[in-house]
Amino acid sequence: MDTQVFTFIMIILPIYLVSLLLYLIRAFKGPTISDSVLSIDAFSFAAIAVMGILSLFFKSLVLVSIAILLSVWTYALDVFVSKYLEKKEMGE
Amino acid sequence: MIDLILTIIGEILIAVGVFCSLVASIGMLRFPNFFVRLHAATVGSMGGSFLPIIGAGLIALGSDFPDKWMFFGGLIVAAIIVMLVSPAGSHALARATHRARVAPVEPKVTDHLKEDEDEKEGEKD
Amino acid sequence: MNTKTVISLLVIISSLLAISYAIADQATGVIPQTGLRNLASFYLENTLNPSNKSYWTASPEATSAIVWDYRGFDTFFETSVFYLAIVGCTLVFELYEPPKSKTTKQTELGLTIIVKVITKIVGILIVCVSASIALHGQLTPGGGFQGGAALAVLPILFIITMSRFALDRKVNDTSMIIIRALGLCGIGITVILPLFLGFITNNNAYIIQNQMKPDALVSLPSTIADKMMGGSLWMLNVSEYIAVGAGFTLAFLLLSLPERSFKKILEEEKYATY
Amino acid sequence: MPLIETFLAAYIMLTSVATLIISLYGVFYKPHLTKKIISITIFGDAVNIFSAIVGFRYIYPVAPPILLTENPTAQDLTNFLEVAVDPVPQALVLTAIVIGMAVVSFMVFLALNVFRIYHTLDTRKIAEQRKRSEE
Repeated sequence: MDTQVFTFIMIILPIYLVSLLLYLIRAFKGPTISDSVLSIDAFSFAAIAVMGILSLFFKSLVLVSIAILLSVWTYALDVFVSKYLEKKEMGE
Repeated sequence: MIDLILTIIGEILIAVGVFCSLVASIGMLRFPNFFVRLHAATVGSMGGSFLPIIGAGLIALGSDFPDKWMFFGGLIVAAIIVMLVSPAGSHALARATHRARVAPVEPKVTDHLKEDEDEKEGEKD
Repeated sequence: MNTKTVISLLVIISSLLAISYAIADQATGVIPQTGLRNLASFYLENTLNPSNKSYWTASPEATSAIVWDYRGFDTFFETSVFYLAIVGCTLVFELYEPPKSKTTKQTELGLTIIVKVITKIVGILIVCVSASIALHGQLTPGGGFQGGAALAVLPILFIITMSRFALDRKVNDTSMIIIRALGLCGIGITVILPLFLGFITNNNAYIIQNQMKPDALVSLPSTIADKMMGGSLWMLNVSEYIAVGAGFTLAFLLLSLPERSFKKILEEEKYATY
Repeated sequence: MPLIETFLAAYIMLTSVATLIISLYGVFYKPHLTKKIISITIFGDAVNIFSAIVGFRYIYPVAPPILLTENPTAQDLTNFLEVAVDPVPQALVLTAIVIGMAVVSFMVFLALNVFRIYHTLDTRKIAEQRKRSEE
């Protein structure tokens, strides 16, 4: 891979870090529980994108499989919290 | 030639994704309540995560990795899971928040979901 | 300040001092280290060494080789510990009659239909990804534990979106404990398999042996159709994948029991004993 | 060895030891049983990170302990030994994670039973209730 893509990734990553930081501020501030869960959601999807880009940077396949698992866990978090808010009982 | 085109398309997709992610995070911080922040979350998950992962897959396809097809396949699977999962998760969260009445439904004209629930509760009593 | 506070403060400070002294005295080796320890270089050198096959495991991944071959007994008993913990959980939550659902309507169980359909689609993907993680355990990072832990997302999602009562006919406590026991039996059979082979071919053999040793000339097939399978590693990985996935499913099924079934039992016990 | 790598190694060691001590504080001083269980999981994770750091090598081309060639020659093996990290702590961490998971799940089940009997998980309130029932 040529150096042009590397420099592009080096420019891209700090902007992603800034947006991750802003998501985290909302996650800590969030007045209700849904706000923090929503921002943690967006945070993990952005982290998945960062993992995909970093896997190009390091040329390793390990981060890709971790990204797939992280997206599924994020969905599990969503569903958990929404079930708790809706029924207060996990099995029903 | 085709490698160069794939790399450029991938870089454009990643640049669009970075813009969307930054805009979504600013919106997440500045919007007033939960139901308005859902819009920002959609921009962040679809524009800020789905597009750059596909762009990264295209860049991997256009480069000279030893196992670039595995890169491409893994990244496309990740993108498809993100595309399926993020709207369903937001939908479940929004519905649960509305039914638990934790966040105010602030800029509203009518609220059909609340009317339906009230009707159902009236039937039970 | 009472005695309990003093004792806990003493424990915390003494553990801090002990760890600091151990690191400063190089109990963990020279840190930051640049070389390899002798044991590590032995494992790395022998895990896939075609020129010297006396201690090899026929697996390119050294971690899987250590987990299931060089230190196989550790992992075997550790799997038993996990099994016993799950059995203890079921004994803690013993129920004489399974709880019934309040409503029989399918639409009132669980979450909305959008979430249900998406969960079914994602479930297929989860099974594929976790099976690939478990089956590639001898080639890439991964293995039975990791695949089983990835598969454990599936019961969480299904219990929560479809509700426990919609799945109850096929996926219940008894069937999960049977599948868990089947996985453990698979591990046990793979452990004893070299003894049978040695008995048939009239050779010396050890328990949990994988490839031939200098004094035990029994070896399981290292390649199947020109693919590295690592002898017994893939069988152990698949059994462990089934066992861990079923164990997690059982734990989540028990944790999602509704509270009202326990309230009744506890009230009955209160009036019976006191 | 460059200075920055020594600094990084010392930093990682110190933070993992600090996490250990803070989680011990949580186990001893937090009255709520859920927080005690969370502290125990943090304790286990800190120990696992610590032992994974012990096996790491601070050299530039560093690789996971996986051979990428199917029929390695002697030259391949010596190259592999120069870059690969120590696999022993990784294998021990792998088993430790599963045992910690079993212990934590059993503790969660016991805590749930405690909640069903006393309707609280705060140890101070549980002690009060026990004292009252004895009287």
